Amino acid sequence: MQRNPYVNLISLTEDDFANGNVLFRHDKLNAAYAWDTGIAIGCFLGGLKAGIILGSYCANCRKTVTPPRIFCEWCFRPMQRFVQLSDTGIVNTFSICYVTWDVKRIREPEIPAVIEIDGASLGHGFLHKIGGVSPEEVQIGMRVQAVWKPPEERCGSITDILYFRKL
Amino acid sequence: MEKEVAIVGIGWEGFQPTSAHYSYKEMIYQAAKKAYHDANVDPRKDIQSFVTVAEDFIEGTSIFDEYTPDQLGAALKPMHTITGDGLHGLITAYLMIRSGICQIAAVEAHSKASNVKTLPHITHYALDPFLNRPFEFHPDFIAGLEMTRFLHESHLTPEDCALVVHKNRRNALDNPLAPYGCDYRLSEIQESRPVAYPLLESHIAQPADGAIVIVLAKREIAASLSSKPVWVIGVGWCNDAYSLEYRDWGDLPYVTKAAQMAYRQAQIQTPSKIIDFAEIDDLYAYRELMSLTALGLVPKSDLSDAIRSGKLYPRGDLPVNVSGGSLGMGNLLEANGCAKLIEAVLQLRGEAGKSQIPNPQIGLVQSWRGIPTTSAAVVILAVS
Amino acid sequence: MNLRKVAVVGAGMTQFVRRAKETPQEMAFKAVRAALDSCELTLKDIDAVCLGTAPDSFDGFHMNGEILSQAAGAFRKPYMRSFVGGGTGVFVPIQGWYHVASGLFDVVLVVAEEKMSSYYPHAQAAFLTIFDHTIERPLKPNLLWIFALEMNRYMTTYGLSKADIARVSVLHKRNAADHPCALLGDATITVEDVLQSETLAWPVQRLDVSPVSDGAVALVLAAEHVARRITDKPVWIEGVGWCLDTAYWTNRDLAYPRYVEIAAKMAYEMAGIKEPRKEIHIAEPYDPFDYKALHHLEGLQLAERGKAIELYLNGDAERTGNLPICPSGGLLGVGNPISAAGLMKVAELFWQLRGEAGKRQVPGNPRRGLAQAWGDLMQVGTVIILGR
Amino acid sequence: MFATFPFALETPPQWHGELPVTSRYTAGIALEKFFLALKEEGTFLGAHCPTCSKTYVPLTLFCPQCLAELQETINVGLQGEIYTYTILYKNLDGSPMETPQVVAFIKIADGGIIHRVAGIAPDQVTIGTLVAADLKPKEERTGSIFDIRAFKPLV
Repeated sequence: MQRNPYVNLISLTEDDFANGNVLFRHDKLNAAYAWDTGIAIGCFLGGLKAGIILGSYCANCRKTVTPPRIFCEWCFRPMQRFVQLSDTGIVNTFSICYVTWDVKRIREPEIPAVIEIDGASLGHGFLHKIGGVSPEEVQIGMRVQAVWKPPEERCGSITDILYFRKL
Repeated sequence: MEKEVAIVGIGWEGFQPTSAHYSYKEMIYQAAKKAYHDANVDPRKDIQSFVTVAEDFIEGTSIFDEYTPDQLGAALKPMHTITGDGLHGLITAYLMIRSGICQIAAVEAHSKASNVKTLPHITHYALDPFLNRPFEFHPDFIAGLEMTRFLHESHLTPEDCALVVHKNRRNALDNPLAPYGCDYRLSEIQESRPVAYPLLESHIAQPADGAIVIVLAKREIAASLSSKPVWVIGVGWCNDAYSLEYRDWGDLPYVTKAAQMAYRQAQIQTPSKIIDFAEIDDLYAYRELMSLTALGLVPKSDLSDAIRSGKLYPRGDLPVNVSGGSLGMGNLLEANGCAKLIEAVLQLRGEAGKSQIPNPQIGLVQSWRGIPTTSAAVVILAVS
Repeated sequence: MNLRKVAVVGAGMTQFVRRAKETPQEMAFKAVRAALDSCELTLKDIDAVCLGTAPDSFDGFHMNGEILSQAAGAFRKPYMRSFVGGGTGVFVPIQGWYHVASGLFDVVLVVAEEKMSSYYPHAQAAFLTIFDHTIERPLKPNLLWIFALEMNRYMTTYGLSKADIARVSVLHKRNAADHPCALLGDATITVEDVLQSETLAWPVQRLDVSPVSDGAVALVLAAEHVARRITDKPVWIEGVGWCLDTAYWTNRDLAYPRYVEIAAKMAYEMAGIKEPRKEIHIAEPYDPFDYKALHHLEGLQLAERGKAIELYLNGDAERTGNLPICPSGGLLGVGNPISAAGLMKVAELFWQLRGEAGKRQVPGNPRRGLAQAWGDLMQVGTVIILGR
Repeated sequence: MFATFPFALETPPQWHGELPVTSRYTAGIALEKFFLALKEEGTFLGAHCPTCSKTYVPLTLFCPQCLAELQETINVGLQGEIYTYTILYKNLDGSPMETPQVVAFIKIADGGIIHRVAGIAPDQVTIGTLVAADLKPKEERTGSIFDIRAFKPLV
């Protein structure tokens, strides 16, 4: 090797910031959005407000998917129609999360899961949480059902479903 | 003249100030299916590589690349994102086809500008956090600085810039894609509010939503896909110093370099004689004049005459932004270059309707990524 | 396909550290300078620049590619930034490859940089916004969730144990002890250490995860006729492949990365490789989490589904084994400044294949190596094959 | 054909959200030195590239044109000329400014500083005017661009 290809950096500690050994500056991005929900996700949210879970059906692939879309990503044809699915399903996979996003411990662990929704084709579901059950009881393949907010509190959001409970 | 790669299909959705009926995915899907129909291809079978241009902070998503494939029919296919103008994306597809890695590629560019509520704040976050950001200036100050220096060096006046606004917004009336068409009186343009002297509000392209998809193919198959392939005969792109402190304020050396690269490839020695029409950057009206010089199309000393004589109007010797440009079609963010490219392709195919200029053979498209960048791209197109 | 031959002729990298004093620009400059010096070129010799950096939120700049252009040597040169999330680090040399292979350029700089410590107080916040803005973000998911969900599905499908998977972390962190740029090399770490580390999101524990870091890496690529003038040891880019799966990750089989398989097959076909397990001598699969290395080895067709762990259990994965895996120390050991970490793997192959990897050198004059990265919502595979 | 759902749903047209990015930037090797010199010595530092014969202000670790590491630091004083300027009427949030501000690029050696111009009526500002940085007193300086109050014409 003719030259050393590895270059050093100056490595700082938090103390360097606290003690003023380094010149630094904080800033915060002001980025606000109002994303158009469009046809498919608009209807999905409208369905949640009405207490139902929607999917969409591709006549070409003979497949029902959720969350719904107006076109099929596999055959690139328009989807045929929206379909009302059940609010039950099975746990495709899950985790037991003991920390917040910034790795602080939380007392009650959260149980995020991918829920395959009944009425959709095999393996099709969405991300949500499992609740009302002790973490040890949760298993892949477990049957679950949506626990909804009361109708008057629902606003057309994925959080109109509080969590999925064990059936 | 090289004829290695051709544009064989174009599709668009929009352009409008808002597009609330569609999500970004649905909007892009509309553009994609039209482009694939135009190119007579099935994205799932025929297209081997896909490119989207996008920036995270504009989309409001970190790693926006995640959400790019489905609406293009690109799931489980080679697809990547370029953080650049649509022309950078087009050039990427061109490079891939020339490399031999694929024969048909698709490029997508879009804008949901209406969904972004704090665009100046986001642009502000592209500035140096120690030297520039503490002032919290509206980013248009950079355009003001550039315009002042350019007018100083070129002996142009704000009225020359107002004439650009007049031309482009009037051109937009004949372009069904352009939402900002208007036959303004010059006085209306000049009486608009100052933003960053000498820059007025009327000199600035207003945001718009839209999506564009373009299909490119290798020479051997282009003719089988399209009866009117439009050849990409030259491409060039270039950056300059990024720091505001180190850049040239009165010239656009990066536009010049990008153009020279494209001219070299297209074997064009005197572009002003060869180019039949140009669709170029006009995010700020003065930039159209500045770019014309940087592109070697009009010498600095002739700019005022060019805009006043009618040379740059649709029936002039060098029609510029017949589409209405960004002033007429709207600022489509990363899709600006592709919006102009659509016009160029329609012109060369003879499908530009009321905007059609007679029998053009060679067109030039140029874009700039906007403030505060020094990033430009040039594409030269031809029909035979 | 009759493709133009492209070689890697130079490489340089910075240390990977927790918090660098240098700005992102200064870090990128240092890596580029080292890469140019390594092959005795100047910026005048460079025709174009390709840059990779992962989400703008880390460095904290809108249009981060533009910010970095000046430091990456792009002054009045053609310059583009490509972006495939975590897959970016291995994609940038692919981007460099098609720049040269197009015939438009002879010498191209490839640069990757990430300064994750600029995101303060915690870089993980950048990952909160990778999820769908309307139907996932309101659930407040964090990055650990998706890894944990995928890891659980993978473990359960194939009946793997946490103790076995921990072997990956142990080997990579031990390997990294020999890397002069490594952040978390540890020659003495054991499986017990991994299993006893804090549980973050079961089944993910702290030592299953690669560290957040700052760093930059650069390569110089050249067309054949130029490469032979620059060096007598060019390392050829024999194959490239990439593939992006659907964004609907909750509609997919998380136990197996189809997209990695498709990307790998694209690269193998280009390289003329029919039996990857025999023809690849070093593998640098992407390892931000320990199970990911296994997952990817299977997608890469270097192991049967569910069987990649055997490479670690029987010693094949060690530097002296039959298929050395992550001899660099990988992301788990060297560190994970997202895009720079991916490019570090390609730089490692360059050094290994030239016999210049020092204490990390794989014995037996390896002839061919593969590097792979992965990213987005468990969605993208990028693969490059280098050979001499 | 796509059929919409058979009964009317209240579909929210837009979903609101933010992209939270909070940053802590280090000034880095070059700018830290530049701002410390401004704070302590009350002067601007530039970096000289002997190959390109350029002196960059503010200080930089590398030459943007040739990418050489720059070792030679030059004290360039506090004076420069107005290379270009603008009168800014709009705040960052788009609202009109109460008092429009003169913002200029002050050329110093082969670089310069962007700052406010004071001590001159906006309509009197011209390109080429020689100006100098009006610094805060040393004890008030913190190593920031605001250690410069503004640039003022030389009398």
